[in-house]
Amino acid sequence: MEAWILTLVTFFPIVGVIILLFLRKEQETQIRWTALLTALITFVLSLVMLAVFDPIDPDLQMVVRVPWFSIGDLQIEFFLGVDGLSILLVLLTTFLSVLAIISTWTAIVDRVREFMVFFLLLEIGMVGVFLGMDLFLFYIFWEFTLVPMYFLIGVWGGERRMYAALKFFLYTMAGSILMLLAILWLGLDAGTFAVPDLIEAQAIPANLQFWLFLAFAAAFAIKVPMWPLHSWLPDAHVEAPTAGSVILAGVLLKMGTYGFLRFNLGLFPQASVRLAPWVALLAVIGIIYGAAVSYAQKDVKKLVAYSSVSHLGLVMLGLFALNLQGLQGSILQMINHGLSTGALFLIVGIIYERRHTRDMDAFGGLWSVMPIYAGITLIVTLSSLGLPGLNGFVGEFTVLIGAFGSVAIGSEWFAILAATGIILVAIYMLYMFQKLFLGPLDNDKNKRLPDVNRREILMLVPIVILIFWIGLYPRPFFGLTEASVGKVVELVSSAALAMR
Amino acid sequence: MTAGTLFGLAPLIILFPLLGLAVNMIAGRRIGERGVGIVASAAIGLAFVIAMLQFIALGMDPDGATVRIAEWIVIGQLEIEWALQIDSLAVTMMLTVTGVGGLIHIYAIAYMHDDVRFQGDPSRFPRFFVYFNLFMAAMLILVTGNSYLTMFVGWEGVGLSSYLLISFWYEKGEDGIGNALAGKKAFVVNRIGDFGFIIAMLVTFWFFGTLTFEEVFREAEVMGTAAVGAATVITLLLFVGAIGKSAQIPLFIWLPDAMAGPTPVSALIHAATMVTAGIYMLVRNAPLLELATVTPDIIAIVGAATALLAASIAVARFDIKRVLAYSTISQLGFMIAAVGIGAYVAAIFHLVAHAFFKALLFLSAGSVIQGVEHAHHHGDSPEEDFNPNDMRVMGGLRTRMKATFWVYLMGALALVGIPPLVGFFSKDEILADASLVNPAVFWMLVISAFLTAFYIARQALMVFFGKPRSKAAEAAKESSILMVAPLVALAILAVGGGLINGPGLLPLTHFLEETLEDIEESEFIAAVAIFTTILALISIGLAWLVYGRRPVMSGGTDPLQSKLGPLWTAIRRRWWVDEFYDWLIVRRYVSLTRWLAEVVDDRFLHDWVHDTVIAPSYVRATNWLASVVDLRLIDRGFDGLGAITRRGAAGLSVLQTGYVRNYAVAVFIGLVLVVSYLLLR
Amino acid sequence: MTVEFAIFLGLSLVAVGAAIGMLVSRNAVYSVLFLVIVFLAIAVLFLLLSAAFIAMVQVAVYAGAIMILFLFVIMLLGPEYVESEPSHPWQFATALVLSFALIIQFLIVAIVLPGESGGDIGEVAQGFGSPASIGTLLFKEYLIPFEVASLLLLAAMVGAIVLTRGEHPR
Amino acid sequence: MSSSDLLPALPFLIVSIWAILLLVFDLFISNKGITAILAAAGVMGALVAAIARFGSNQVAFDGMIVADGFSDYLQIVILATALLGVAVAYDYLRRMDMERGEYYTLMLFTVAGMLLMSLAGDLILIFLAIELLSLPLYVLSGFARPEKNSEEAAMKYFILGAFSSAFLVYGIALIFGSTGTTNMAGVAQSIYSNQADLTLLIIAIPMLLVGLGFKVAAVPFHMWMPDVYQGAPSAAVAFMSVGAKVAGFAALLRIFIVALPELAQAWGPIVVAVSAATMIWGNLAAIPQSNIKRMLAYSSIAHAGFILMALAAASDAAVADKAVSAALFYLFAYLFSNLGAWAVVLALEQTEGRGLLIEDYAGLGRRRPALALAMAVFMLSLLGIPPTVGFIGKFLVFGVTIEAGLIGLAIVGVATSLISAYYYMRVVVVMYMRTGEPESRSEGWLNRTVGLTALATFLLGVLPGPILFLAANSGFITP
Amino acid sequence: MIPGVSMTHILILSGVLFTLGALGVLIRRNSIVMFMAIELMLNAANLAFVGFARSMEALSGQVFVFFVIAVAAAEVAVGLALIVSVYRSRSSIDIDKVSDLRG
Repeated sequence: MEAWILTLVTFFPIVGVIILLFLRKEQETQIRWTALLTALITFVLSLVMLAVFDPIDPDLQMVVRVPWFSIGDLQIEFFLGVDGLSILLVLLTTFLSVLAIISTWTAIVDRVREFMVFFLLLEIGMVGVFLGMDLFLFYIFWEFTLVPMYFLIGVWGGERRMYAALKFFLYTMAGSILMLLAILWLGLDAGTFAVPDLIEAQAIPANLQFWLFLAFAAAFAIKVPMWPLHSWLPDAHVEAPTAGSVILAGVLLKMGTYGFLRFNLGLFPQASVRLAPWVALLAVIGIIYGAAVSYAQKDVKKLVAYSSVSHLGLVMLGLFALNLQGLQGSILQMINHGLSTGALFLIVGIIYERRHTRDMDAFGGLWSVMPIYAGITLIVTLSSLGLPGLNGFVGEFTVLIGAFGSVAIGSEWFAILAATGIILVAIYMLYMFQKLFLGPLDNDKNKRLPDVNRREILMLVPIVILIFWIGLYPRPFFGLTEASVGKVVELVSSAALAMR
Repeated sequence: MTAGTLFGLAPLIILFPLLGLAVNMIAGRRIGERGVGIVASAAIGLAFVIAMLQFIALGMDPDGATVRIAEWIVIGQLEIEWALQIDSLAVTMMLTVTGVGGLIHIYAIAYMHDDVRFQGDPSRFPRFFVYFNLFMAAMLILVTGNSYLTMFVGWEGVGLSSYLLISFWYEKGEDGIGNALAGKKAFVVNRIGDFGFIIAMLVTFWFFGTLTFEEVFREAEVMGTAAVGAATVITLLLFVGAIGKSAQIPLFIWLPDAMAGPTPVSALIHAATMVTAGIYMLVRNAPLLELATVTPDIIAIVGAATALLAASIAVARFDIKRVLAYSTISQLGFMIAAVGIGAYVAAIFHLVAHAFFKALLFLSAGSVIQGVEHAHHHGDSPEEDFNPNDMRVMGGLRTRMKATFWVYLMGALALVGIPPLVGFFSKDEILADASLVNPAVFWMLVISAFLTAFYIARQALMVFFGKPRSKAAEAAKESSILMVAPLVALAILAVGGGLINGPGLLPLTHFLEETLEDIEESEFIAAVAIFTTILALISIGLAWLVYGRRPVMSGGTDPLQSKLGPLWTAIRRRWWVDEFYDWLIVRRYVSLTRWLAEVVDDRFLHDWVHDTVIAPSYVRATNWLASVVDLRLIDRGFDGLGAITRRGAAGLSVLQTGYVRNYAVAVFIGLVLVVSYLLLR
Repeated sequence: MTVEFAIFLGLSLVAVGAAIGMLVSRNAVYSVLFLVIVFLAIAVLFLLLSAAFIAMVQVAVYAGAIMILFLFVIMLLGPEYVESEPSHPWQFATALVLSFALIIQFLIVAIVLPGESGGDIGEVAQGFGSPASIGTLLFKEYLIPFEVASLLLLAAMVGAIVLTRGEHPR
Repeated sequence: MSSSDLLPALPFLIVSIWAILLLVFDLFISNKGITAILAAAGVMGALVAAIARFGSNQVAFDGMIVADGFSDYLQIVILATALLGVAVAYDYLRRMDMERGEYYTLMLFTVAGMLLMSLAGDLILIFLAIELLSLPLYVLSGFARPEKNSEEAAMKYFILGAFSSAFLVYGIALIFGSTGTTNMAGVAQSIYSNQADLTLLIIAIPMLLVGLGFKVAAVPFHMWMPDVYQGAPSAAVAFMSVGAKVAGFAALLRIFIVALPELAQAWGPIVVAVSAATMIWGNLAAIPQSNIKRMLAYSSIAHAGFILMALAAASDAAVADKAVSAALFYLFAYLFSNLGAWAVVLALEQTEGRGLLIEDYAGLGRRRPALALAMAVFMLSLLGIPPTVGFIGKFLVFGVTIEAGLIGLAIVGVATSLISAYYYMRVVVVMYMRTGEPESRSEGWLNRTVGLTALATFLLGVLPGPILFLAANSGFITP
Repeated sequence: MIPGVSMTHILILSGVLFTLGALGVLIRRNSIVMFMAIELMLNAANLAFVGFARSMEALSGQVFVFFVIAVAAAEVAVGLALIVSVYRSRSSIDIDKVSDLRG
């Protein structure tokens, strides 16, 4: 059984896809339910994985490792495995997928079947990215996620969807092909693509690490996106349908940070140590820049999109603090961002579905017509501006602690500058909340808006629960990651010692 | 019943408000206003009981205890848990908060009953008490937290609830958004302080390796002089936090706006409790302050300066609540200054005293306002733009609202510091210490004390004496008993509160000694006491000369205006601080973000880099721009596509002439090139 | 300068001259005739290089059959004067330049040609290049190419038919 | 020769004999559909023969025929292509009103030529094979006559083809002059033993490059391709776009790797340059195309560039074998993705060349979901996005390039394949994201072809193992 | 025995002829003449073959010439047929008129 779990978690959506292909496109209800059930079962399967997972063990677990095919003497394996670094992200993926599908219930009416097919394919790709432990396999999943996302944006997106879709495609592909070269080099050099073996070997000379690091970073930094490579993000987000944005912000961006965590830190520890200050610099710029730019937006979705730039800057800062607190914090922060930003996009989607505009000037005073909606939004907003007791703060604070004392980054000022983010984030988040919910209810179009219905509450409440849970008792989450993170930190610090 | 078990009950003090909050949130609409009020007040009442129990427990076991609930953030060396620290300082705060808070809750039941109707949305009644309980919970976390971080939870929590309560009538205020903006202002300004707090925590952790108070202080003690530098930095940063929360220079601007909240809010949050959190936090860190070098002086100066500035501004307010707001700021300045000069007990004592009389003043002000507003609403011809807060429309309420008048008087005298009221002892203690430690601070405080007496007298005269200056004022009636009862209770406290730390026995001092080691007993200096009292009386007399005989007409100018001239304008315009900030910071930031977003991001990164750097470099190679353009075209249809892209790709298309012989030439060229390469290598 | 060389030189001059003539003559018919001259000259060179059989084939197939075919086609289509100035400017110039370049390269290579392949041509065995020797070769080592050649001609035939036969009824 | 010599050449013999027979049968067959089926049968037979004899290395006809893994593998590819070629032509010819038996006969002739290309161990045979595959192709290009474009295509193809093969002949002549033999093994031998006269090769190698580069359309010998592909009947193009390329590479690889390995450092840089130029030119020029046939033509030029990367890598003796198998796999991948794409083109083509603009594909995603999906798969595969066979191909090619230390070339490769994303994805954009009412045919064999190729494109992307194994064990005989 | 005549001479001659042929293809617009030029190139090749065959006494060179001639014949068959059919539809043998496909 154990051996099968990961395979199932990754590929179960295929079942749904196949069923969908047999449904007639008129049977929209059945189609929706099939997709939803598929996602749900996948989520349950990932919970099984969680149950089997042993948090004490820092190494890969539930490993599936079978030879796939070989190129000459170079063996390529079908190699899945999960450890502390990835398990939370897998859970996040399966979890958000369910919610995202619920969100499409009434939002997607055109070509529902195709939508769901692409969505489930996307889920396969995302989970695969987090579980694939053979560089080749990883790369396949990595590239594969492009395609369905491309369609989700391009077919079901907004006005300039094709522009956004192609921009998204080209940007991300531009990064990943450089990574492909680096991957090839690694594989040919070491004779294997298996990540653990490569990490074990640590055979790459420092100066080469530098270039390979950059090659990988190219792919990941665009995905994250790190300043100044973020310009594809707002377009993609604004044009994408709600479900798309949720997944894009919730999971796809994390693929970038995860990549840094697993590959750059693991494979090129010395380069990581050397480059930490520079990454930190970009991260800090991103934090402040993103926060500042969000404040100037008129379009809610754009505001949230830029806020992602800011939040992920914090994640990157934590990663390259290269110490326990930093790493733990940034992993948790990935989850937090996934939850709260995901929720924010769901929320924007709800109002967009009702009013078909995202221009904040068109709203105001919604609180009195949609109190429940307002309440939930308030909680999510607070979580995203890092109110203690909610999830955002825990991640934020630990990351700051880590960054402040980080040897690798080498200066407290990065952390201090990053901390100014907590002021700026308050400014734009409250600005958004005020524009939407406070002030007089003067726009007639808003006077008779219905409050959130059962379905929408159903899809938001789980997130709210998690927001509180992580905020008040994050122990379980940290517990899952700490062993593996400890291992990474050891690795990096020993590399740092080797450099002196 | 042993102390241990009693301490074990401590978490309930937070739990009860949370319960009340939950009940009201879920069932608020069903159980009706009365129910909601009872639930909320009961929650606080029970909390008060718990606080008492803790007090008793401390009696049995003076060392107090740390009550652990669960671990929170544990990463490597970083170990933070949800835990309450029960010691005399915390308990003092618990008692004050729950006590005063409870009274205000009761008062609020009646007050809000009318208020929601005046504002025209009764459905919001439960929400108010939800927020109120939320605030209490947060405040109690703040005072009981055993580590910086847990304290910070409460710290931000009270900030949040203050935000929610200030913008409670979010559709009211200037152009319907005023209140919301006031709330946002409060939160953001506080965040600036929190920034300092967070950095302070970062430094603390990496210097002392822990964040719990006990351990940090133990470490600091062990290190002794080695920790001086760190202590200075940390306390300075913490003081930034205090500046934000306790509305000191330069961040006091948010507090007056905060008066947008309903009056009980002003009383509870922006007078009695939350704003004093900064003082509490500093006193909590007394051990570090003792070590630190520069910090105490800075704190003292800032505090005194604030006291002076705010008092001066208060003189020129016409809004009954704004006067009290600035008075609050100035009183907070007193406490901060006290902390600065090392008079921790005095600070706490004044904090408690202030909680009593300032709450009292606010609540009676509220009662006045509602009295007037009532009359206004039931009056035959309610004029437009009638502001029930404007003192110029009041007057002569002495006879119409007797109870209110008397309790208000008690409060006012307590504030002025007329013996034997509480204010006398508390303020005098501070002045006495100041006179010994730091003359500059002492004189600043004395002057502000003088001004205090003046403006409060001015208020009293304008509101209660002379003739009614509006129909509403004439028709004003005494408020309901439910509102008056708490007033009376507070009045008693304001009068007899002095006993808490009366000279001679100094119970509070001895009580706090358990927590704050080696604090010198502040001795009573008769000279100072007499001097200040006389000074106060003089200024009251002055006030009577100015306002007593010829009261200000409604909408009329203030007699002082002519006497003070430009000075008046300055204080009237609040020394232009708000304008300055608006000009210096707000506008700058807004334009900066605009610039970043529109110029840098949109035009530059988006269009310039993407469409001008990347794009043409592609064009040069691949007519990329054309492709972008034609992407945009895809929407409109491929009609223009062919043309545009062809134009772009002319570079290569031209070569593809369609003439066989040209192709042959290409082949030939290839051949010749390759041959020459081979010949030349 | 031996006799043979003189002959060689003469033939070369004829060949080259005729080739140039073919290029420049505006009338296609003249071009054909010039080309025939080239072929004949080359045929003689073949004889000189003791390739009797090939020389024969050259005359028969090339100068004979193929060229006649050309003539037929030209006659069929009518002697058309296609103005010879290039329709696009650079064509002619580039062509000349390139040709010069190539010739230069040929010269370089030919001059630096080392002795064993560049030196005088020696004697060969009797019957070298005789039909018999070629024939045996064709039907032994070169059987497959031979068959392929036949296949090729067949394919060409079919192709020619497909291309020339009257319009397919539509 | 002996009877044992016949076996290695069996597939070739079957096809050529069958071609002659079919020529005769065709006279008596009125329903040309039957001719098609017969042709397919012949090809099938040859395919069986090829598969049957896979893995046994033999040299026959005094080294004229070299039947090794390499040739067997390519024969299978070619024959598979031929089968699909017949399948796509079946209804197309009828629809386009150009159904004649000769089409299939000529196809069999070129197939014979292609097979011979892969088998040839002697330059003479290479030359003849090229002609044998080219002449019928010229005719097939003009098969739609008197349709002007078709004739023009044939004309251009012919003139340039003859021109370049003249270069080839001269190149062979010089090789002969330098080494005294035309047998590749012999050539290698004499170069190895320093009996060869290298100066002659200075001109010989470029001339060979011209002759063969023309067939595989390597820059700058590629310019015929867009015009020909646009003008020629799509069915013929579908077939030759793969077949001719495969044959061309068969010769190219064999000559350079078997006959001239000693001179690798001489031709290596040239191939690098040519391959880079080909990738850049092909991918750039494809972008502005609005006619899908032209676009695919340029794309196939670009792919020639990618395969040439492998040849360039092969100039490093250490990775030569890997490089060859990479190229072989790439050809297989190319077969399915490209032929499939062309099949879709056929499905949308209307008479008088309508339905060939990319914009005519608007709304295909709604109208023919399956067809559009297949097209998307082909596009992704040509672009090299996993999990398609195209990605594996690129992966291998880049791999060997890097292993040979040609990082620069590899970077050009990835950069250009990024550029290619633009025009491939544009087709997808149009199909799915624009509304329109495309006219399209749904014909049995066409649909089956599309389905089969799409399936293969995907499955081989997921499980490339078998083919990889085949390709890895399809080396040359090392004499 | 042909004293005085070296392989070099022959090579130069054939090279010149070959180049002239190529030149012809480039500069003539009359498709038939272009075609003839190609024949000339082939002949140049043949000359080289025969020369090499003679100089190194390898008969296979001459055999090769045989095949080249055969191929030439085949090409001519197809080529002329093409020219004819093009002439039918365009009533011209000017190659530059055959240039509709471009871009």
